[in-house]
Amino acid sequence: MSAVLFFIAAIGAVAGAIGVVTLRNQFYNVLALVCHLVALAALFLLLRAEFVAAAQVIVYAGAVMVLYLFVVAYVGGGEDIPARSALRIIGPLLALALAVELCVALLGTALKGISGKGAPYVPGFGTPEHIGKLFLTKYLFPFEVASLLLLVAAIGAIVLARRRRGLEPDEELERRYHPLLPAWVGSMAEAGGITHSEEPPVAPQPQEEPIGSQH
Amino acid sequence: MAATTFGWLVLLCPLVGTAVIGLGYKRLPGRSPGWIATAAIGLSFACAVVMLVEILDRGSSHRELTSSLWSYAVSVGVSAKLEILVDPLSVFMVLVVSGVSTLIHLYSVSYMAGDRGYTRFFSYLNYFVFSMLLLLLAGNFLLLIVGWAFVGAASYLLISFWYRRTTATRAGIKAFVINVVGDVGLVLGTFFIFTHTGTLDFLQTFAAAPHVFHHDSTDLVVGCLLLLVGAFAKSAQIPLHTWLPDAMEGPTPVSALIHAATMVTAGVYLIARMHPLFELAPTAADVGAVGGCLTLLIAGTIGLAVTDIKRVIAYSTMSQIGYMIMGVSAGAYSGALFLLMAHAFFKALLFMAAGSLIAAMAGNQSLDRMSGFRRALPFTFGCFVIGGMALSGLPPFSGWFSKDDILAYLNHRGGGFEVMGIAGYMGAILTAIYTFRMIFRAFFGEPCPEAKELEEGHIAHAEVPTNPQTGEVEDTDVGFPGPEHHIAEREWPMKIAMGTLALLATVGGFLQIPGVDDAIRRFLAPTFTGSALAAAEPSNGADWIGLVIGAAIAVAGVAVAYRVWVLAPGTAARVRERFAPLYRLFVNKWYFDELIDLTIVRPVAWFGQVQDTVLDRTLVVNVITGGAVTAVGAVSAAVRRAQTGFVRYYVALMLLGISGVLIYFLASAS
Amino acid sequence: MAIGWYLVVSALIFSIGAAGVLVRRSPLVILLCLELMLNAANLALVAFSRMWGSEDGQVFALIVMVVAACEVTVGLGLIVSMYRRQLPIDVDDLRELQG
Amino acid sequence: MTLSILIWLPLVIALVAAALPPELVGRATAIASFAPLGIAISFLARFKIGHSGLQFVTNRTWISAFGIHYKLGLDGLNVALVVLTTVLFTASMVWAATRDWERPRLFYFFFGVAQSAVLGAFCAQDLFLFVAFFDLMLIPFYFLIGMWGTGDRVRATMKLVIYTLVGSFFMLVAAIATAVLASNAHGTPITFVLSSLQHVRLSHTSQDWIFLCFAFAFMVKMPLIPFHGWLADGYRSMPIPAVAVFSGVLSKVAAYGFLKIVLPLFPYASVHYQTLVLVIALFSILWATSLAFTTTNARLVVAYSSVAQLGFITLGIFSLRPQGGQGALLQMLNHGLVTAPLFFIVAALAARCGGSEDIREMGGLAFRAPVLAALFLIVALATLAIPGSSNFVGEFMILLGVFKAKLAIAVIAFLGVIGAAVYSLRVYIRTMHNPLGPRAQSREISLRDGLAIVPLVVVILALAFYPQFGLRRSEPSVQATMAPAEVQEGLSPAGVALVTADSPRRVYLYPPSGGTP
Repeated sequence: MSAVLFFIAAIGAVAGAIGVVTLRNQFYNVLALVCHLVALAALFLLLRAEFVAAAQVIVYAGAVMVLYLFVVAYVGGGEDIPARSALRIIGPLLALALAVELCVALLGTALKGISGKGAPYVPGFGTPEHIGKLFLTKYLFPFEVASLLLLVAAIGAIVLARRRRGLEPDEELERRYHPLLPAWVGSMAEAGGITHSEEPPVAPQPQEEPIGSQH
Repeated sequence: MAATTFGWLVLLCPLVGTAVIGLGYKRLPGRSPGWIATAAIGLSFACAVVMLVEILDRGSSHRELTSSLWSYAVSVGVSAKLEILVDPLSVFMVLVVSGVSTLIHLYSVSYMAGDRGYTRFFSYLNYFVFSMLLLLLAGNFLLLIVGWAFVGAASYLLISFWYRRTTATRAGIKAFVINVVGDVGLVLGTFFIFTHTGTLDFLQTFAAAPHVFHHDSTDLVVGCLLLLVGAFAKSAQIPLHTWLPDAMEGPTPVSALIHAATMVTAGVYLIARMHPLFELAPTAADVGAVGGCLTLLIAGTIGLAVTDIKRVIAYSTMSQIGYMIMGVSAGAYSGALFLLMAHAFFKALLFMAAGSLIAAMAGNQSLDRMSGFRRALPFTFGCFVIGGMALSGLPPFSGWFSKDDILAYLNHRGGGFEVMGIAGYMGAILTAIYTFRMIFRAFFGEPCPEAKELEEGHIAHAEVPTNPQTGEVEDTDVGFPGPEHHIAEREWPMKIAMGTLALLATVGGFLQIPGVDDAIRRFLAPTFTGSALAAAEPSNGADWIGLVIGAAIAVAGVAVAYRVWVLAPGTAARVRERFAPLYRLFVNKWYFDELIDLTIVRPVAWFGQVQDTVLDRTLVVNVITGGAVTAVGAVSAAVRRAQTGFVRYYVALMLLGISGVLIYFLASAS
Repeated sequence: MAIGWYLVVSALIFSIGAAGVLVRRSPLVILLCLELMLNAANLALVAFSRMWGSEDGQVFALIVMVVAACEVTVGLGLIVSMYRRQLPIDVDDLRELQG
Repeated sequence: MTLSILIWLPLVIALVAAALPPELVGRATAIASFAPLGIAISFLARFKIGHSGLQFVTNRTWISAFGIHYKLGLDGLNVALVVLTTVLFTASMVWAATRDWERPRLFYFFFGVAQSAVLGAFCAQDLFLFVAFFDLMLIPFYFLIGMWGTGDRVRATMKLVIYTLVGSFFMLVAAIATAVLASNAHGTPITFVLSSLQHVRLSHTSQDWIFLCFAFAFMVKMPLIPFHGWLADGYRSMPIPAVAVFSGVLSKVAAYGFLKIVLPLFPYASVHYQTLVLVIALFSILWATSLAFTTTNARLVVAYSSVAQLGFITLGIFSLRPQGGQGALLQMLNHGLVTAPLFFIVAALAARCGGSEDIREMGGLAFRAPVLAALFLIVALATLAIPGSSNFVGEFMILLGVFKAKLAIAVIAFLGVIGAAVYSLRVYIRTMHNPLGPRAQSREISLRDGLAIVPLVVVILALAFYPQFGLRRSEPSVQATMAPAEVQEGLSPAGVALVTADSPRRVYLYPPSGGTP
């Protein structure tokens, strides 16, 4: 039974992951990820990690993914054209090599624990009660740090995303710096005593329309 | 108070004088710096006299006194205190130096008036006297070297006193560098001696020397030869003499004080002071004597040819010091020191008179331009003649008694030293000839325009002041001999100074007349007790024979000069043509300057150029360092190019790395 | 099921995520792929936690989730602000950090 | 009052001053910089003479796993150098404070860092701590050249960075190797404390290569001649107060390192490579001297004269004789006191010649500037080590030491003494004397220059009267630091107290020739 469940969940998770990577439409990407997360939660349950599974579904699949969807909607979930560079071929190959290597390592290992089903089940393992105790005793400090981190991230996101004048190109700033210094001043190239024969690379000019709103 | 206390006071007076004049340069009005300086040196002389009295009060075996103030450098086996040694030799020298210095200061009060650097001049001059006295009173090698270098520095400062003249600055640096060569010789010589005796103190060194050195042991000879390098550089002996003629760029009182009466005789003092060492190393002493002998002859021949009056006197100084060095190296200590004293008197006098003459010529020093000043400058003429007669060794002047004392000793000592004695007599005739050549050319004959003008009551002044050496127009702002000229006839301080010296040059010789009295030898005896050479004095009879020969030679020299320059004025030109190569050799100063230029100055300069441009700038700075910088720059540029800015590219690299590491572990595990 | 299989699944998901980071150009999708990789790590952590019978690994996984949430927040904030500044939302065009 | 206060005070001052308005920073820092000076002098006053051991020790464990201690202390070797450091930094601060600088807060901050680092390097009694401070003190100078320099400053910074970093790298390797090999060889726990390392001797081969690493680092820093490629550009570009302390103090850290670390720790290698180092030092003296009288840039003349002086100092140290060591220490003090005012004077001269430091454009400046001329003269004479200056006593002791060790090298080194006279006077004459230069204007020294230069000249004069001041504190320490090498060389039996001033030791070049009494 658990084997069947495992395979179903594992196939779901892998399929979701492949969906994230391959689908062109960004909405579909996010949805694929949701699938993946739910399947993963099932795997967690199989591993008797109830609380983690619950957190996964509620926080991740629920809250975080909604955030993604909002942003995709805001920015415009345009078609993502894959890169035309050599990485398009090399990338999957590298990933494949990595996967093969990892599998070889895992399957070929002589570690006994891996081929077993794990430690004997203790009632209450992975329940919110146990995890909560751990967080408030042994892992109190990481817990607090994590909360602080969340706070910082939240504030950071607000600061980054808020609407303000400074976000538009600052003309006065441009005027102040650009006529004075060539673009490469202060770079390592100058320090190395290498003078540019050609024009220095120009910072990308703001385009007429952002790519994100093309469709 | 003890004699040493006055020894310290002797040093203190000029030092305070220097400080007062130097610090008060803005506030001291008119001639007051000159008077302060003169007073300081006069006080110093007074202290020296007290010191003499004190030391004479003591028994003749207790006349070597030392005193130290504080540790100068005492550490790890080196022990040098701030220490003075008061003994008859140093007292004698201090008396001569401070006495003559006082008179020259007095002379300068008037002579230098009107110069923009009046205050500076006296500050330097006092500093020089302090240094010279320090040199004389030093009780150990380190302080001796200090005094030795300080007089060199003072000499440099005063030679390039008129510092806008490039001739003066060039002469200054030349003098300084050659003197540094001498200092180095002195220091190295000290090392050779110190490593054996383990002490820097004079008296301890002399006490230890016979025990640690063999007779004529290599180290001692080398050490003494190096001391001789110091002595030769300071006393302008061949081959380290080329700076002295150039040093005549300095003001005339400086030439009188430093480059005639005092500093240049320091070499003689050094050898006398070190006589216990030199007597242990006769080879070195012989080298010194030969050097002195060569110098007195060569300098004499050059003196015959050059026409700059101050340079003639300068060569004569070299020649006279050659006598002293020869004498003191051979063991005629009292004779050499006697000549040193007499020479200080008459040579200072000659320079002062020459200064007066040059002032009357509006700064021109060439004998070719001078003539007939006899009536225009009667006092100067008188002084010059007295000085000249003393220099030539005419009886009964001081030069006669003293020089012939040395020569008699040499002839008496024998063992090859007679040759030097004969050379000395040859030098004596040269001396008489060039001395009276100066007198006859400058004071006799038809008066030149300047002399005529002076007879009418005006001192000649140049329309546009020029440097007599190069003809360059002087920078009249500062750093040139002031616009006013002062002659002895019109300035009483100059008259007093010259008069006193003329008197001393005349009667100074009576201090030591063979068979009559023996003041100098007796006074110096405590310093030279235990010296075998000092004891071997010739008999009075031999002395008198020498004196008679000397007088005859001097008279002959004067007669020759009279014949050549007064009776038959064309003779000089005829002789010049007849012996043209010899004349060229003499007038070019035996090509010593050219030789040094060719062997040392040019190669060093050439190497410096090559090194600067080719080796250092090209090879080290550009190729090696620049190469390193370029290489680092190139590598950093390559690394920089790897930073494409593509995020995905970095990820790929990372993955590649992870895969690589994994493969490595897998491979090594299987 | 043996723990090893969970780990294999984790390895596969990780590799897929890595491949996604390599080929996709939209920063948004790249963030999604990063999530995949983090989740793969989480799966491995939980599996090991099961293997040892210790809940420490689960705690670790939870902390990773927190970090992932933070990362998403900041990352999305950046994307929004890029959009506001009318910058191209394409990692290939955003390469001002080149040497 | 501990040494830590002295060391960190400059940094604290710089940080506090950075909070002030920019126009006040300079003056505040300059005034506050008298505090470290006062503290250093109080240490000097309380220093007990006649002891070779450490005084005022601070000893805390810093990184216990590697046996690294935060250990500070004063002994005869560094006490005078610490005072010199504070004196020169104060003078430089005073000089700088009377001028305007861009970004003054940062400027004075870097000076504070530099001073703290130099003081730390001098006081450190732990090898690792020394290396840390040694590297730290270079960092501010990269910025001081790079941000406030003149001319081709980027390239100059680059050269300085490359040279010193390579040197530092070798030193770091050598320092770690010293501690590790020492603990391996004797099975003791690893430690970097110098006094502990002194008791363990490394094998001859390890000593050899570690010695070379240290020597390379120190020789680059000084610099000695084949390693001086950064010098010309670096010194020419540095702002004047920076170059004054760089040449006055930082180069001394390297020489001090030889004396404090290399000789006691690697006596075998010191003796083994003695001739090599002596020859390098000699070569530097001659090469730098020759360059100094060829170059026409006044600042470079001073720079090359520093190289020659450091050559002399190295000669003294590697004579491996106490006389040489004493002379070297005294000369470090003297040279620092001389070179800083020289750079200030060069700046003053350049200000009178339209900003050019080329001596061909100078000349005749003494005219309306007798005080400046007199100050320059005193300093120039001290530079050429005229007998009567304290510099001469230093040089005398150095050459005496070398004379006892290697006669021929001492004799050749005297050429450097003669050369010093030539280049010092050449610069003096070409600037102060001779006809007035084309763009030269003779002006008397300004008060702000005088504030920095005059006190230093007064110190030079005072030392000239009493050079013993620089010798008396260091004697036991120098003997102690030279002792291992001397034992190695077989000059003195191990453990026997060495010469004291009362019992001059006679070292015979040849067997004593005279009949001994």
